[in-house]
Amino acid sequence: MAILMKGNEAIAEAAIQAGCRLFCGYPITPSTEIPEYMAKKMKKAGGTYLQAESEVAAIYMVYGAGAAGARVMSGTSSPGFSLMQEGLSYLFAAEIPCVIADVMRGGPGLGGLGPTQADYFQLTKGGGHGDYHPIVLAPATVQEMIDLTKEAFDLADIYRNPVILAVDGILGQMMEPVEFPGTYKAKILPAKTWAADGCEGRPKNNVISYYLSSEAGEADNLRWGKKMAQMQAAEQRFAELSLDDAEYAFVAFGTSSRITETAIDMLRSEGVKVGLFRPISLWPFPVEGLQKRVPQIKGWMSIELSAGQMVQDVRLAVNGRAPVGFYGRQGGMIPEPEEIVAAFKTQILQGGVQR
Amino acid sequence: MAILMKGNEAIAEAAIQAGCRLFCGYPITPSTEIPEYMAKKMKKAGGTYLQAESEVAAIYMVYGAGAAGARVMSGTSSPGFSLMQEGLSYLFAAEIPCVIADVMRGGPGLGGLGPTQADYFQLTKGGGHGDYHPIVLAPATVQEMIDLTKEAFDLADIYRNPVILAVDGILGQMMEPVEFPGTYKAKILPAKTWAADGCEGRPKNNVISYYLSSEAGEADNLRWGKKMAQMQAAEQRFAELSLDDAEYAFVAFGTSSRITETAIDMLRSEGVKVGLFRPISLWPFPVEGLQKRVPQIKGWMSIELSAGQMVQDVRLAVNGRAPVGFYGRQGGMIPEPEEIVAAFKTQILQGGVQR
Amino acid sequence: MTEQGIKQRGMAPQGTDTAEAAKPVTAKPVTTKYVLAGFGGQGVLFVGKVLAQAGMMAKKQVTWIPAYGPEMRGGTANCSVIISDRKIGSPTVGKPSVCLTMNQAAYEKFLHTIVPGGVLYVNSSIVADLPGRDDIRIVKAPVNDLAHDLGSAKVANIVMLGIMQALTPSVSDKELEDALMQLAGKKPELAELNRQALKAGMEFANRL
Amino acid sequence: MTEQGIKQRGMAPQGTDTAEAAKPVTAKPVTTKYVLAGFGGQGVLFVGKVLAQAGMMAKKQVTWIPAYGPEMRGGTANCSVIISDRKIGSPTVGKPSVCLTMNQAAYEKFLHTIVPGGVLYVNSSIVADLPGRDDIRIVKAPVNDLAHDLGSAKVANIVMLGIMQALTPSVSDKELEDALMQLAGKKPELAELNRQALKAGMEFANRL
Amino acid sequence: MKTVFAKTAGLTDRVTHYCPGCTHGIIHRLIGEILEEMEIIGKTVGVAPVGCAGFCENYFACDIIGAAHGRAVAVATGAKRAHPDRVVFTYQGDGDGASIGLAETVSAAARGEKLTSIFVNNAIYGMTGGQMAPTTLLGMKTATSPYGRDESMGYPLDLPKLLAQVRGAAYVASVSVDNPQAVREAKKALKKAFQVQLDGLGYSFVSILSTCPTNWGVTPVEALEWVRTKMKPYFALGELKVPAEEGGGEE
Amino acid sequence: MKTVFAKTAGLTDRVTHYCPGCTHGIIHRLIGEILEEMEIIGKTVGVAPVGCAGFCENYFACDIIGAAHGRAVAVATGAKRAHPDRVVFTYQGDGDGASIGLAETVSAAARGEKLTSIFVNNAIYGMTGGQMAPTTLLGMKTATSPYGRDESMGYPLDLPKLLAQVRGAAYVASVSVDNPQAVREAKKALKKAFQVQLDGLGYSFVSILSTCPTNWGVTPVEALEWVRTKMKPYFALGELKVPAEEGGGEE
Amino acid sequence: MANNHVEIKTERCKGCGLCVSVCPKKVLEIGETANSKGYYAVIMQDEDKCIGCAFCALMCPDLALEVYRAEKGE
Amino acid sequence: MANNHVEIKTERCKGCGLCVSVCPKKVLEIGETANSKGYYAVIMQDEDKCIGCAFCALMCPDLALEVYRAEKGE
Ligand SMILES: Cc1ncc(C[n+]2csc(CCOP(=O)(O)OP(=O)(O)O)c2C)c(N)n1
Ligand SMILES: Cc1ncc(C[n+]2csc(CCOP(=O)(O)OP(=O)(O)O)c2C)c(N)n1
Ligand code: SF4
Ligand code: SF4
Ligand code: SF4
Ligand code: SF4
Ligand code: SF4
Ligand code: SF4
Ligand SMILES: [Mg+2]
Ligand SMILES: [Mg+2]
Repeated sequence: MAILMKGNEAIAEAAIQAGCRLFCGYPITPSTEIPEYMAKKMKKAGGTYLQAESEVAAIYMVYGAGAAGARVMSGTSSPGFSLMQEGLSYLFAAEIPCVIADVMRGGPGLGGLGPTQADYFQLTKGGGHGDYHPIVLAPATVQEMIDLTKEAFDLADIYRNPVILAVDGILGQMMEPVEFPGTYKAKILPAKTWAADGCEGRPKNNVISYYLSSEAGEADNLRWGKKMAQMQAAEQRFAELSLDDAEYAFVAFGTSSRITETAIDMLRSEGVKVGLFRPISLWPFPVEGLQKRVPQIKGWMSIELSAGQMVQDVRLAVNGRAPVGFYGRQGGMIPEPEEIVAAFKTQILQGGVQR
Repeated sequence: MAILMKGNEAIAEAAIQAGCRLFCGYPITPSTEIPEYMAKKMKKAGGTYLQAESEVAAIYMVYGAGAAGARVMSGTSSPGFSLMQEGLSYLFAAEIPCVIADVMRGGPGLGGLGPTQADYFQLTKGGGHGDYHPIVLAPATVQEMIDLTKEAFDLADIYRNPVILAVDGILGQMMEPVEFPGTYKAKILPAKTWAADGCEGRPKNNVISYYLSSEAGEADNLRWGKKMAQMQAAEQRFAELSLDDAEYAFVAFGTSSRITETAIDMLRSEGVKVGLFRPISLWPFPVEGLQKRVPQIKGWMSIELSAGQMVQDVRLAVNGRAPVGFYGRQGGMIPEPEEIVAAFKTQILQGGVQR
Repeated sequence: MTEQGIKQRGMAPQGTDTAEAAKPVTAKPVTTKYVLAGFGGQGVLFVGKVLAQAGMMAKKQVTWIPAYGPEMRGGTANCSVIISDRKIGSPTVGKPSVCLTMNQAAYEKFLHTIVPGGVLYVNSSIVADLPGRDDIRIVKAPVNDLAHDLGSAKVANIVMLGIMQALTPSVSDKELEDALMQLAGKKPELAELNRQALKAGMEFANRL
Repeated sequence: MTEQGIKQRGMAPQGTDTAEAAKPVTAKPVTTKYVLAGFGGQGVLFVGKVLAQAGMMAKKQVTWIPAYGPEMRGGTANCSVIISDRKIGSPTVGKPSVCLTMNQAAYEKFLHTIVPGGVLYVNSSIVADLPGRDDIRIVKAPVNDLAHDLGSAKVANIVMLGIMQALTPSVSDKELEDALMQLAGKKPELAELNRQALKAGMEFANRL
Repeated sequence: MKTVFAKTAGLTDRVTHYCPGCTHGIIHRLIGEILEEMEIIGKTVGVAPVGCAGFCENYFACDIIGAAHGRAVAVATGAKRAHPDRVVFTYQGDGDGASIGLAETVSAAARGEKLTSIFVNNAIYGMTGGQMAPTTLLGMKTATSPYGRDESMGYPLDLPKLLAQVRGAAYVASVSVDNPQAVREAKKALKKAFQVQLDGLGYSFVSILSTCPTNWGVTPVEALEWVRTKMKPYFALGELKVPAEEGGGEE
Repeated sequence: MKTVFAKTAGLTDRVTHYCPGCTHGIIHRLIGEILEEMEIIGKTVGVAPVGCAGFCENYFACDIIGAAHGRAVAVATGAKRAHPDRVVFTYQGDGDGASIGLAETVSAAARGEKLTSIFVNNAIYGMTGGQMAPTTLLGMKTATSPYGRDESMGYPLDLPKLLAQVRGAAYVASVSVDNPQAVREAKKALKKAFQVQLDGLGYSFVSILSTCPTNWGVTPVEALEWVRTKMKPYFALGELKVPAEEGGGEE
Repeated sequence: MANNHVEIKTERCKGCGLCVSVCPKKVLEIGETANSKGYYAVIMQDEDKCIGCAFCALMCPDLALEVYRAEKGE
Repeated sequence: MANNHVEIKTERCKGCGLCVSVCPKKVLEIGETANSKGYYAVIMQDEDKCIGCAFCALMCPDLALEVYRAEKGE
């Protein structure tokens, strides 16, 4: 039976259902319902809500629990996510599975509490030091938040890699009807024989993130590179809407993809054959899926709640074979479908953007 | 008269000569000579070396001093730089001038102490939350470290923006002959009337980084966007070597550009007309300069101490008009010129890379 | 939506996307967009939840979202609700077709956002007689007083919900009442009070 | 280098770049690449600094870089020095033309990195008689003992520097001595000791 | 008529955004009065936290720098080191100063930074809607301790008590504003803290027990009572450390 | 022959990377012996710091997680909360635990995390080549206090003294390893700290005065003397807090 | 007759009642009309009883009160 | 004759001299030959004087010493 649920709460409930028994976080608007829900529900699930002294501490509590083999998560919003960047780099290097939700708010700086997607670069290009990428999943509905949260835990364990849920403030705050357990079927995964949880009956395990020589460092980096290539091969996720006959395509994720859908209705009703390519995995960016559409699409347009970040990945994928436009709002503002339609007409139909 | 000096020390000395009287930092290899030099020399210059309790604290000490109008800097290496990401986002939003040196070491995680350029994304795409970019300058010689450090302080003040010196570990650690005061002529800049340093005789100043409504947030972001566009228009810096008759071009900065120069000599001696495009400003990336060469260049190749990060900016600039190859070493390793030559031949001359 | 577009590593296509696929893009289904606003404590967010719950029980698509943005303390609270026969794009409502303003600040803020032909409900117990608009219907109701008569000023919001149901229903009366009971009917006294408030509102509207 | 390539906001083209432009790319100038290695405390980094300082005073291009990488405590210390007539690309030296090994670990580590035709200096006071190579010249000198005879084992490194100067000089004797005095000649006794050590090394080499 | 009480020039005319009865307002006023009385409005730089007081630059008549959450003391350190002749103070909530900013607070004390921290302890995260703070009392229900804080969530941290142990801290006081007499004493402590800074004696820190009627779910008057009956018995009160010349100083 | 002293099974056979005479090695051995004697090698998770001890996973026979600089206590908290039946300890330098990780240390103590921190105070940043630490003594010359630490750089922080004030800290001791008798006492303190954890009483913390001959620029034997004559007079020594049943506990 | 006087800045008052609770003479009470922000501001019930102690103003978080005491002979 | 015995693992010893400095009987001293790592390992000068107190081992940071005491009658 469907129930009405806030996006943030949906993430929290889905995490518990996915076997997460430890949440380490620090409150920050607009993600606060995640820790609050955990504080309410973890006890009954036999788990722990642990309020850290800061986001820096939170990410390393996650690190410790993950290294010890637990399913563990944190949730935060942009400034808090920035404080976690060193930790994310460490989590990647120590190959520790975990799930982190970034419920994005207006930046930079203290900024505002309005929704944005302006952490895209930070999320996908690696906000911390070194060559690494977490898997980044971007739901567009509250139901999808449930399904992707559950899947995120499996992906984290499969690849021993942090997985980020990229959620704009609107998705975190809105209520929609959802169904539990949702559509994702949990995988049966091998035991975490690498975890540092006491070596009784086996050789001792170390979970570390350094290398002692540059040669060893390169070898590690190449191994991680291979793992990332595997993720890029297997984990590109996207959804398409009205693309089969489309001449033009929008690219948008999360809340902006929803608004774009309305814009597409409006344009279609004017006879413009336009569709939507919706990345669900922001990293790996769904290059393959997008490139399949390249021959057919005469113009692309990225719609974002930012100054234009994902548009770089779109341009990299299109690689000059068609013009790529961009429209975005910033600082917590969200575009109206009409604005998207207008921008599309100037930039793409009227050739305002060259390739 | 020329003197032999370590890169890190050259940065520190240049900063003092540029009027920096407060250094706030936390030791980390391979940047440690910066704080150590400051600890030794600041006293005589009438300034202060302040050892912070952490990089998080250090960046906010910089924030406080910068907001109060001081010329202030910090220096760190990759993990420490990751801890500064929230602060950098705040510095940008509060429009506080300062200079930060990131003497990059092998990542991700604790990694190793060897040199890399693998913080390129973090540096240039914004490792913190929100839409922002610091100016990022990448010297390739110790002398250039002096000149760019001095200029960095002026650029920071002119734009009220953090300026980052992107230095790989080799440049930080190596000695080369240098001349002081160097070639950069300091600008005469207007007084910092916006600074929060006591409001005697003027209306009070606030230096803050939040906005109370999404509308205001968007207005701020648009204003910052304009400022960044100005920087993109006026501050793209690069150097070229042997490009005038070139059919092929390498793109490389810092230490990798020096190794590439040797590779160019080797290729030229075989009759291959190849040159070097060396970005000096990593942000703004010198798109215009590079694009001027696009009509003439049949193949590009980015040489990096990373898994391939700047190559994305090269591809964005070339936009499909020629193949763009990449060769890099990781984790503290650096390529030999011979490897670069070989990679160039396979990827570009033999068409291993398609555009 | 092209199904093959979704990588299948255990993830089924999203429910709403699938529903979308089943409907022609050209259909013109009914969509009601609400903005409900007032002081914090006046229960406007709750009214929104009841509407959304009722919509959901009526098997419609619904979204509810609070204005959680950087409003100052003591300012207006408000939420957007959409009830629709089809998949909902943006969940925020810039231009409501139905709007409720429980205090003066809300009235001033939202009066001019309502689409022409829309309806504005005003709590006239609190909101002074202010300039209105000709191209929308403005329904004034002294819901504080009406609620007071029921014995509790706290249910003013539910009285207003009743009025809205009578004049601009998105769901059946039964569905609305069931939704209200689900959300506020745990204690019998409360259930009864709420039921009466809803009824009082509907009756007031019918007398208009 | 195309000058216009550099944006002129107050920044002149880099010195070395300019120098580069003045020279034809095809010139074949002399470049000596050193690796100097030993225990920490044996003064190999200092020898490198003296060489670099001398090269600089001889108006050559020079670089000096320590192996600052993640070597373990108590391991070998080493540095790379390049002295060249032209602009120096990579400052690290993978394949030295002149190599100094002050202890056995260094000998084992670097023996096989030297370019054919290169020269390896070995501190035979410490390094046992180990297999060498035929394609390089290996100069063995008991510099600890030689230094001991001078009254201070600490200048073994300078004795070796003298030997290197005698056999594979990159600068004139005067330039080297001046450089040494600049870096180590602050105290008169020390100056004299170092001067003697340098001389002792050169004399030793000349007797070879 | 003699003016017994009028608005200080240390504050702007702007009405605060604080909830009705929130004692943040009283504390603001005391600081404003001190800035005026000590004639330091023009030479003071205040540092705003992130928390309910994050907009305090609108109220204090002196220059203000807005810090990130928890970093006010680091920001103040930078400002003070840049301008040692200025008076620099931080205004921080308990979450800001004792949780995310704990290292900054204790480290500045250890360094003897010549600045003043005003620590407003309302036992909760007010700004974000009432989550558990490091100072939340055992048994207290908050949004993240919905069944009451129990020992598994830790014990309330008494930061001034800690700081009194730190050598570079010259003055540490713990006061309250739950009644007019307490308000007067709080002001005295604050004034002394600023004086210690002016005298260059080291770090000065004043903790003030404050209310959050909104998130405690009580009326403003009940909130004062709650401070008296619940908070005061737990947290050490009084001047916990005074400068050496007053008999304090090093052990 | 009776074996009076032999290598413990709590350590691997690997020779450490520490400089000759560095007392990190002694402390390692004590921990190894305790792991063996308490029969907890197989149920213990250690957390390595960043610092000279950052490679200690090579030596301890138990599972080890390598933390980031300063975050060992947070990492340990995560591991312990995930596996409350395990014994979890951190091994940290003074920079790691009292500077960059200060908030983590104090907050874990306040939360009464049931884990043990071993804090190796050598008054310097050893790993990075001898910079000033929060514990560096006044007058001491380091790479970042080349003219000697003066008061403008702050006073040495006595972390155990501070922690003894924190309610959730069940056991706080400050010991040294500068002579055989001190080594025996250090071991007793460490054992008690682990026992307090096993008994679930709260956070236990043992500070150990240690040497850094390399960066102090003295011989290993001189370094011991320096501990005795310089460090011991400054830092509070002994059992600074013991569990309630032993007469300690809450004030 | 000279009276002590408490000036109430009604528009600043948020009706929190702190002043009311500390007034030793019970001079103040929350009024029945809302100010423009919707707060029921405090009012003086019986100014004659006011002793000019300023307890009310000391406790007012919103600088809504100013207190004047009648000088001797006024 | 039964003796107390200190076994020196020469390859572990770093020649730091801590053991030498605490030995109450001055039994130990730093030797004159370097081990394979170049450290001048400690040697027993006069084992007969050793009382088996294990002070040396307690202070050795490198587990280079094991101490055996002659049992009564051994
Ligand atoms: C890095 C970061 N984390 C979290 C937040 C969210 N946040 C804002 S204020 C606050 C706590 C406020 O509590 P306190 O410091 O006690 O001040 P109060 O509001 O109670 O006066 C939090 C957690 C933030 N803005 N930035
Ligand atoms: C974020 C970060 N900052 C700085 C460093 C560099 N660093 C490594 S260890 C260390 C300090 C070591 O000192 P201490 O903790 O006292 O341990 P010791 O080496 O003295 O045992 C520092 C500053 C780092 N690795 N990461
Ligand atoms: S939320 Fe609490 S602390 Fe914040 S202004 Fe309101 S009452 Fe004061
Ligand atoms: S540097 Fe110091 S602390 Fe580190 S191993 Fe050497 S002596 Fe020990
Ligand atoms: S001045 Fe004193 S007596 Fe008069 S109203 Fe205020 S509190 Fe009451
Ligand atoms: S204390 Fe101030 S704000 Fe509160 S009721 Fe009295 S006058 Fe009004
Ligand atoms: S056991 Fe005692 S007497 Fe024997 S060598 Fe060791 S310290 Fe000396
Ligand atoms: S203490 Fe150990 S390492 Fe040091 S000299 Fe003695 S045996 Fe060797
Ligand atoms: Mg608070
Ligand atoms: Mg240390």
